[in-house]
Amino acid sequence: MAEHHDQHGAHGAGHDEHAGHHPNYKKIYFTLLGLLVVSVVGPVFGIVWVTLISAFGIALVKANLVIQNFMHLKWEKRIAKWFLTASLVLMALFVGGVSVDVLNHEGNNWENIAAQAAVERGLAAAAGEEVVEEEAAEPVDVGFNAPNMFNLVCASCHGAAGDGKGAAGLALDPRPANFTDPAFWAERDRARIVNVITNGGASVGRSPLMVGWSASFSAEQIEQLADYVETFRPGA
Amino acid sequence: MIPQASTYAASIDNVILLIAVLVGFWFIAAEGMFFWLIWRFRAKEGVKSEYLEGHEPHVKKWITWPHSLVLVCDVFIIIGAVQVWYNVKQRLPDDADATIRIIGQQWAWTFQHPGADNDLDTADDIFTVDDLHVEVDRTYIFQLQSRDVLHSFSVPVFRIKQDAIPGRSIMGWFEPTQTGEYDVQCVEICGIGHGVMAARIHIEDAQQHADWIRSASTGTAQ
Amino acid sequence: MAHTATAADTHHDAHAHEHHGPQGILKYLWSTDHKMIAMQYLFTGIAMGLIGAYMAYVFRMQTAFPGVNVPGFGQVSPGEYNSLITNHGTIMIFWVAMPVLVAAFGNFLIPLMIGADDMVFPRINRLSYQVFLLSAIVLIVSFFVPGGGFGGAWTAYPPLSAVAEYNQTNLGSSLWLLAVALEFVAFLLGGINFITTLMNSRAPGMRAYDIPLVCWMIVIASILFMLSVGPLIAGAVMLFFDQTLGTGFYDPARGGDPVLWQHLFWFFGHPEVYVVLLPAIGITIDVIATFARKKVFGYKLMLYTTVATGVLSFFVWAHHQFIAGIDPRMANVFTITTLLISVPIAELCFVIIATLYGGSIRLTTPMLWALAFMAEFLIGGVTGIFLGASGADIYFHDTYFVLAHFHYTFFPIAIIGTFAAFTYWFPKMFGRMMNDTLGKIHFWGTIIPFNIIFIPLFVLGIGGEHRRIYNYEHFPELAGEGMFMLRQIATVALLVMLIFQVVFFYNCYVSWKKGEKAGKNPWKANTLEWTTESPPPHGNWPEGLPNVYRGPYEYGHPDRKEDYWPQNQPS
Amino acid sequence: MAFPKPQATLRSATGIPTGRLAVWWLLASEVVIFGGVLGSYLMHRLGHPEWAEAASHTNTWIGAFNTFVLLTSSFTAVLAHQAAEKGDGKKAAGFLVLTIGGALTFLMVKSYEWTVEILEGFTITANGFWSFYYTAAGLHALHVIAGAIIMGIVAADAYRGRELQRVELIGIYWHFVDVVWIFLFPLLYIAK
Repeated sequence: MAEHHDQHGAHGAGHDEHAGHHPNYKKIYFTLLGLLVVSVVGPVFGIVWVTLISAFGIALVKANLVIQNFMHLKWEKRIAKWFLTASLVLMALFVGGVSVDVLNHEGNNWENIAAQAAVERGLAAAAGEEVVEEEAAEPVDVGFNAPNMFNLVCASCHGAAGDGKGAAGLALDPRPANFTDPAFWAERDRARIVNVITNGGASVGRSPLMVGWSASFSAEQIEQLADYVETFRPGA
Repeated sequence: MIPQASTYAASIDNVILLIAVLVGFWFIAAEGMFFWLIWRFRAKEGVKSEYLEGHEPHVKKWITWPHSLVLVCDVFIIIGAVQVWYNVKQRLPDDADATIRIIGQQWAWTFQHPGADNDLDTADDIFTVDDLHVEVDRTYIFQLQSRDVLHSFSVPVFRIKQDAIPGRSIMGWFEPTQTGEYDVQCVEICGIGHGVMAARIHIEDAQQHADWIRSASTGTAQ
Repeated sequence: MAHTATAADTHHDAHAHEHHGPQGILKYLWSTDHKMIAMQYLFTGIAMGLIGAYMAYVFRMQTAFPGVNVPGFGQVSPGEYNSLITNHGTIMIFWVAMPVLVAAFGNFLIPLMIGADDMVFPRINRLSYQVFLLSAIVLIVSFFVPGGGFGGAWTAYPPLSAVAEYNQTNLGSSLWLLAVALEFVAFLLGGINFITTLMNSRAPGMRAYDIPLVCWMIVIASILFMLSVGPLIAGAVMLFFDQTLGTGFYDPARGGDPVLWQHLFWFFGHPEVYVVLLPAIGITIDVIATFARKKVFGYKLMLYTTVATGVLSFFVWAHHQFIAGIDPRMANVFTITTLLISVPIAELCFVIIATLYGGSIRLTTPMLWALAFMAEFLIGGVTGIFLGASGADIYFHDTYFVLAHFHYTFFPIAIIGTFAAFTYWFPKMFGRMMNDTLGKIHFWGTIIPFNIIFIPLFVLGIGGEHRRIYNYEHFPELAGEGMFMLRQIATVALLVMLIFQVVFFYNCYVSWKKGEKAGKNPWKANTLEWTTESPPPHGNWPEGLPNVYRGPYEYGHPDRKEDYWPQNQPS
Repeated sequence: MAFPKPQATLRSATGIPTGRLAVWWLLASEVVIFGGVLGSYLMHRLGHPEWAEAASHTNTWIGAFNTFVLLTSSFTAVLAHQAAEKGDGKKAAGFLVLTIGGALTFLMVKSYEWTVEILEGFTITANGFWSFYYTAAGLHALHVIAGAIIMGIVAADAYRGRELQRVELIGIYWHFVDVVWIFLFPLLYIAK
């Protein structure tokens, strides 16, 4: 059996070739502690570039000391260095490719309104200013008005006349509710209308296509919508 | 193919055609060679296969030459694709006639038209759901936004398509070249109602468009 | 050197079952033999494949005949439709293509082909399968929780996937994500095993260029997987926190960014294509070399090209996001890298085609599958150019054209490649030959319907029809008569293809029971797995592990009377 | 009864022992996992100057003390490796137990720190910075816990003079956990 007997076990070939190269671990340990002190003290000066060097420059030095001496990468075969380097290079590639979209808040023909607003809000709060509830997070403020909102959002399925004959609703099964139908009102009360607008059709065993709107509208606004829906009630 | 209804639809179709010709050539050449070799070198009694490393220069050229030619074809495709891309996505026309805002939400499109004064975000803006009205031969810039999840605004006859991302405002442009009424689709899956998130685009001539603005402003539209 | 296990492991000792260990089915579940683990992966993969095929059947019926009461399922609601397409994609990629091509054949072939008695870490190997099995169970459970299975497409773009109010599958989406994450862990464990085994445990005399290409390909695929999946695991943790704890990593209103997930996903997602493609190409080239009795045309060329493909595959990810909201300037960079990757891929195809030159081609069933892989994959390859070129992608993005392109790459990879490998190595796995006639019936019964399914979908895509839409009635132009007909043709072809799979399972059963005894080397092939018994016993070569004297593809050597020359023959 | 190692495990065509090769690959995959979290954090942090305010609520002294603890445990881990190389399993086990002590100290300090922060209202949902803070540090803490458990198993074996090569392997892993913290410390604590 032609096995590579010399190359296994605790003291295999991989070790033998760097036997005798062991660094003075104690010295490296105390160097690391010294560097730690420097990195903690660095920000005391309050100068940005000193902090950057003392924090990240020293982190690199420390990591390098640990990797080379404690992990013995200095004496490892080249192949291990290659694939560890490859993984780091890939991360640099990833950050490089993604930062154009994620780090920046505006670019060619686009801007990240929500992020810009979040930055402004946050900086204002940090400066101790009154936090103004920004409307910018909402893409457009068309003002709330129950009939308008019904026409904007609900009418595509329920129809502007509330008859369940909106363009998108024509092909749905089950059909969108017809608010002009007396049978519809026979078994429903206001609490149920509010509940369905808030939590969606699935919450009462009806079509899940009717989603809950609690994320978009306040309870007060949903009440107004329910009021508007009740205006379709025959004889109302 | 479906009709070309925007100024850049033809250029996008031309890139597709360019690619079709180039890769079609390679496809036919490769498949032809492939089946010919299978037929030519089918097992015959008493004939032993040839012993070829594939690294000899006189045979290796059968790989290296096609391979260089593929690279040349790639260069043509890159040039064609990037030109069109620049025109459609990267630049915005300086002299746009109007700006509209398109807002996606589960599962409807809201279109904010500039209205009679042709300025967005004024009191006479016209909001419609699932019906976009534009005038033929005018250049439009659109601002694409989303209220909840990702949507994608696609007008197949224009060949335009752009995702809407919540929190962002993404700009694009188009210029319709023929009147008619066409499909607008959401093409990024956006939940249960993705399949019903359809809208219509109405491309009107100047007279019809003015009529529509007038009727919509007085509240009789839709 | 003391071969000692930890106390916790001695319970499940490989030899213990001979005396007091687990009996019956547990004997198979607790085995550490690489061949047994390969079988576990293979059969789990096939079972999941049947589930995925069933899903395809249900939603294709719905698209072709909207509102029909699908036999075996019933009415398909829009939510169910989304859930079916999502899980069909997820299952076919993560629970069929990867376990079968990478894990099953990697486990079966790597030790046998490099002359080792097992994987280097048999117990980690077993753990890998068990985690994988757990992930499959979690995924299946996710279909049946309240609210149903996750329906946000296999790409799971937030905020749809992150917020329960939007996707309405609160539990389903969390379980889906958990299953995918567990599956990644399983393949990380398996991948480390494959890579280390190939790097360290080759038979004496086997140089880097004596390793069969399929082993190289599986290992390069594992390396790609390991180096690309990390960001997605990190992203999945963040998405999971968004779903369960309510953090805002992907919520724009709270400083997060949905586009980040797209990058995290596709940074993995594109190399993932090559993770499953490379093993299939490796299988194809090995099968073609054997049945063309031909040395691979340019072994080193092929190997370097594969490495180049692997490296380039990390530079192209954003071509999936051209119109998904990335900065348009970046699209130019990614168009260039994407079209550049066509060069090495074209070269791989040229090498396979050139290998046929001067051969003595025998059209056995495995050879038919391997040739079909090449012929069909070319279609998938050339249609990819349309999508990689940014200008053309504006139109084709998210249409049926993408879907057809994607299936013209993945079907050859996951199905045709698997059948090529399965029929080729069946004699080694079970010790008996498969029935060639039944094999050919099954071959034609799969290949012809396959083309009839997906060529109409190309046409639909060119016509502007978009995927993931459960009912076209809302789109007057796109729901035209011709379009409907094309969808129906595709669905009928799918039914025909599914019916023909019965032939395959029948053939497997009959051949396994009554097939002709295979002997050690029925195909007269060179690689090491054909030098031991069929099926190989535990330890693979009871009489001692082989030594290697030459490369794996020495067919038709002029100095020899026979046209093959096994790797382990001294001269 | 011992688990019989296959001969495959004992071969070493690369010259790197199999176990160590596997650990290097494991670390390569860990680098990309942490790279994904830290890369995402870095991009958000640079794009959101307002997070500096949130970051100023972290306690640099606790972070520095934990860095000190991890550096020290790395030191004892490498001493354990040195002892194992000399074949002294008992001494190696002793150093490993010290390393586990370091891990436990780290975790106790961490849980104290988190308790204080959560009580002050800085939960994982408080804002983007805190989400990343808990996710990155939590992922790291998971690695500390896993490392401590495996180290216990390795130490028990080493004490009986078995599987001494594993002392080096767990050591390499432990140094990696240390290196991750060396970067987390300035990213989460110092940069304000």
